[in-house]
Amino acid sequence: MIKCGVVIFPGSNCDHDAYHVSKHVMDFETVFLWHKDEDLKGCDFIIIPGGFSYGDYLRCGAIASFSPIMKSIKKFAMDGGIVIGICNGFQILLESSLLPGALIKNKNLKFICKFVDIRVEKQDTPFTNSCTKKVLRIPIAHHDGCYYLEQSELDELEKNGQVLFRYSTPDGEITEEANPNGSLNNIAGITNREGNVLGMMPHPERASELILGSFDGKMIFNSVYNFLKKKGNN
Amino acid sequence: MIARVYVNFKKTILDPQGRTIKKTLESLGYKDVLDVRQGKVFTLKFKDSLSREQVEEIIKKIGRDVLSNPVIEEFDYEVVE
Amino acid sequence: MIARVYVNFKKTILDPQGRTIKKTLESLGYKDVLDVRQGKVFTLKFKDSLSREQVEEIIKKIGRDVLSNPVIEEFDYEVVE
Amino acid sequence: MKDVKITKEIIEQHGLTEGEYKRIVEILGREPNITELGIYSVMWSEHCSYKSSRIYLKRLPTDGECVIQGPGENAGVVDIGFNKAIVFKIESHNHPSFIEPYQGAATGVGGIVRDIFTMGARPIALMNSLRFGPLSEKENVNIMEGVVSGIAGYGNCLGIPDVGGEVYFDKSYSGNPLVNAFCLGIADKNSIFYGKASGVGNPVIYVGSRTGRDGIHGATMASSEFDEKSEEKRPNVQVGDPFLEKLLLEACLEAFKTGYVVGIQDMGAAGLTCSSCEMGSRGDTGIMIDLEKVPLREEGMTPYEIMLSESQERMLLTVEKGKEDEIINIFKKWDLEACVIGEVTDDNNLTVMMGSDLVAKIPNKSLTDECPIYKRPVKKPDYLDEVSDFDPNELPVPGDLNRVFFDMISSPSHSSRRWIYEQYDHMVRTNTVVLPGSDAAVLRIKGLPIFLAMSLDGNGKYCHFDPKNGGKIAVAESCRNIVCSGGKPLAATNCLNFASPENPEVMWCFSEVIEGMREACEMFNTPITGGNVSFYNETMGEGIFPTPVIGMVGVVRDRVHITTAGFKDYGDMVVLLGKNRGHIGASDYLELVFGEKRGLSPQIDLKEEFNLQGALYEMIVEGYVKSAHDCSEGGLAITLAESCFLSHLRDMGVFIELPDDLREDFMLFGEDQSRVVISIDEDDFDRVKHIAEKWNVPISTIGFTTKGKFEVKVGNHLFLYGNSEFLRNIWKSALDEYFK
Ligand SMILES: Nc1ncnc2c1ncn2[C@@H]1O[C@H](COP(=O)(O)OP(=O)(O)O)[C@@H](O)[C@H]1O
Ligand SMILES: [Mg+2]
Repeated sequence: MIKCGVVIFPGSNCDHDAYHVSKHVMDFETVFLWHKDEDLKGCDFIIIPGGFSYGDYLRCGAIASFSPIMKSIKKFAMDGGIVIGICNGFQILLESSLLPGALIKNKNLKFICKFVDIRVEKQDTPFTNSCTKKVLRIPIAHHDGCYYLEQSELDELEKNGQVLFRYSTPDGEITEEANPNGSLNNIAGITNREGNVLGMMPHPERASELILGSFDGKMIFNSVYNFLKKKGNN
Repeated sequence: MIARVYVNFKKTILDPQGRTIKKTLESLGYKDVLDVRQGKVFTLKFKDSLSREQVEEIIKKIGRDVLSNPVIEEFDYEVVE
Repeated sequence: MIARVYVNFKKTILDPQGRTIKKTLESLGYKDVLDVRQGKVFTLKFKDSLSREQVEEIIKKIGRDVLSNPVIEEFDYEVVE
Repeated sequence: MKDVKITKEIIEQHGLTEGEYKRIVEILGREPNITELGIYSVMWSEHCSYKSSRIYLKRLPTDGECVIQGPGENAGVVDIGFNKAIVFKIESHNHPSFIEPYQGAATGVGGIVRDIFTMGARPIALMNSLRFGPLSEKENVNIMEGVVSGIAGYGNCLGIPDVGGEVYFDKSYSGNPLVNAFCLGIADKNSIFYGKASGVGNPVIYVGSRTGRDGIHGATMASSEFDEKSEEKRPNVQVGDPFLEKLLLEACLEAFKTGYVVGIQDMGAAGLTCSSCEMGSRGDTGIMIDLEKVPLREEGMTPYEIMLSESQERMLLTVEKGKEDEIINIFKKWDLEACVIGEVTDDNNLTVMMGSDLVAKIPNKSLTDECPIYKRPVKKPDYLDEVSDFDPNELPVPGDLNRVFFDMISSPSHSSRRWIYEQYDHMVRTNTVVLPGSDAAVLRIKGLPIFLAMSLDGNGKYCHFDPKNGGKIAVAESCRNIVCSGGKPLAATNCLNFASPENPEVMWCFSEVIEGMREACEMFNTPITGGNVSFYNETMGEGIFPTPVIGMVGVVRDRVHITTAGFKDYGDMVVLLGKNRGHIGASDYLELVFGEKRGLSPQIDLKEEFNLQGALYEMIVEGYVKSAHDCSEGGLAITLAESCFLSHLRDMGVFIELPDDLREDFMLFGEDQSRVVISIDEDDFDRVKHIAEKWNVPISTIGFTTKGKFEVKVGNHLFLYGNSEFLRNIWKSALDEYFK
């Protein structure tokens, strides 16, 4: 059985949502991981959930990146462990340098909560191998989601195929109007170079049950399941 | 001892808040303001027993490691009193 | 001409960000930092043709009316160059 | 400070009357000192004591089978079966939001959320009801922008979805914005906590933010009108720390699980004073606290300041003796400060020490239950005698009704509220099944088969032009919104926003509104479990419309009952339930086209409304209703438009033919009550008709949904027409234009 760990920082608020999907929708063995601990409890897969860790004070995700649990997660990631950072979790991964770049304020300077469409850029990854659709409908809910990286590094990121999701129209077109927050190249989610760490602004855990209007997000968790199963982890 | 640490976006980064304020000023008739950038200022109070050098040393560390994000920001400081 | 306007919470007003940063520094071992307050700094660029007095006059107005919220904040400025 | 002499001026500054002061001296058997005077002044302020409203509030029905806790506690508690209870309440933060829109609204959310988790419930939903002056004035735009981002800033950080609300614009709210925040939580029925101090000798624990000089006299401020001097009151604004509140929330819920918490109350208005005397009073005990033990943010604070501070994010707990360390450790785990500051006593006093000095000793109940109560003079306002003189038939019919319609859907009053609710995280906790935009929000409760529906409603203009009828409509409409969503109304909370109670005309309206609410609540069997009164909403003698806001909660029994306002498929039959009367008095149409606020508001017949809701509910349960949306402001035209715009199909349209037995503009924009537009499969019409007839509800087929065009005829004439997608885009983004 696959074991998933959901990290709780002070101010995390999508922790229960991630736990719910992992445990009740995906049927993974699921545990919470406390930020002050270093023990990852033998998890195969870590979710850093959304929310406002430390109130988003200083910079989103900054203070959380200093926590004991992040030390262990860094090590886990270096060893090829699967990590997903969602929204604030993405910000934490950036502040921890597990992923390149930064997220700054949305171009309209407001919090935005709504469903958006994101295009899947690559199918052969631990996070997208079971995406049966090219464009996923998943909500965003953030104030600081505008992805930024210096041009040369951005080119590198693109060249390496590290961009996994882009804001698009429902038909998969990449347009300015489809970009809710001003992210460079419409970037909604990226992986590290090795491809085992994903950071994304949209919330797949909010779109994993039909009753919530979309279950496209579940394809991402399904992909992780397939990947880990093939790896022989169960 | 009291010191201030200033954190600003790097010049190459578009500063959406600064731009919005610039626009507001313009619409209010302040046409002589050519550019606005918004940054953060941290006012830090240190133990009095520290020397100026010690304070600067600490600031250099926390300025880089904690108070700014080198991917997008740069920092600067001054010891005030 | 370039000027900086500093906007901070009034002394008596709670500064939750500053408080949280202070705690973080403490937990990272920076025990010599006794207090942190977080504010904003605006860097304004003015038309070169303006005199220093003119710049100060503008700043005094926009500092109060636009850049700060007098109910909870106070501002301060310096002409840099 | 201790030696401050109590003069006439000081008594007056504290908002106490001569008579009230005399009473204090009587109760104490001596002159109060300044700290005691301060304590009395806040507890006897209108805001805390409800001294002008109590006698009227008693008239509201508060009992019902489902009610576990009615008014009097931090929030009402209602049984929803399955061993679960919901805890909810609404509260105003009007005055602070005018002074500092962002922080005022933010701390309003913070306060109501504390009221909910104090009771042992996990907050799962927020809603907000807002009133602003017209957006044609920049100041109102700024206030609205600040208020909305303040609500967003606080609620989003806490991770409680803000799932709905309402907003109105009117001149009477210029300088008097209303910000009412609603919160609902869920708890195990058997572990509800109360604000009671019991068990003599039990320690009293202070938790949360340190006490600073913020908001001293906030409660007395909320009880006086604004004048030029309010500028001076400004330094007392409180800044909220939603992060700290989130920690408090999690820590308190964890502490409750130990079973050692005896009583708990948050420190809201009147801070430490209010929480300590109310807990003692409810528990029939006393509380002794030592101010030297209270964590302070500033140096040199006096007992007066500490007792009256309204610093946010603080709680007071009483716990079992000997278990204090276990509780304190839980708070420490969440990086919170907690310490013992006193204990429960048996003398029914609030005793305040500063180290070994006694600084105040006051009988508890004299601050709470036994505060002064007033029966203020009432007088029916003169203008009400003239409202019915209005003959709408004298108004000319506008040449271009399509233009009127277009202006309406692009006006702040009738355009989409998307600009507001997109700033709120309305999906966090993954329970929001019906997102904002429809008549009521619907939430699932993980693990239970039932769903919760909730809605906020209240039309101040209707109340202004007929207070009693307006009170009825507020309740009826909120119930109707629940039924349109597939639920059965269960219970309600209310926030009563009025001008000065010292004005007899205001008090008369207050009394009438309550009477209307009472009748309606009885008709729909929806007890009121709590709420809030906000008086003195006036600036320079100009008062707001009498504005009750009802927060209604209902239960949807089955997933398949969930119904939304948007049309579902092209070619469905559009059916109107209820009768068109063409009532145009006090309508938005009248105001928009003729610039007039006049006439009696639309009358409601509660029995007729009851039947309508009964019929609609039965149709929904039988599975015939594909969409349902009620008629409210803007009339049929707006209802039909919204059902198109809210469809998941962007080019959803309608072809409608209305009878010409009424003047066309009255038919299209009249605001008659007790009407709902539903869409059904044509094949179901006979069965739907049968149900309507059984309930004695008028029913008529008015058209069909179509693809691409919005078309409404009255008689043979096509009055409203346009490309649906185009209209929808106008409607969707009209509000944004004001904030660019
Ligand atoms: N202040 C607000 N915050 C969040 N949602 C709001 C607000 N105002 C209105 N809404 C949402 O917009 C929709 C339309 O509101 P309204 O016209 O008041 O509905 P109704 O007339 O059915 O009561 C509702 O879903 C409501 O919840
Ligand atoms: Mg409605």
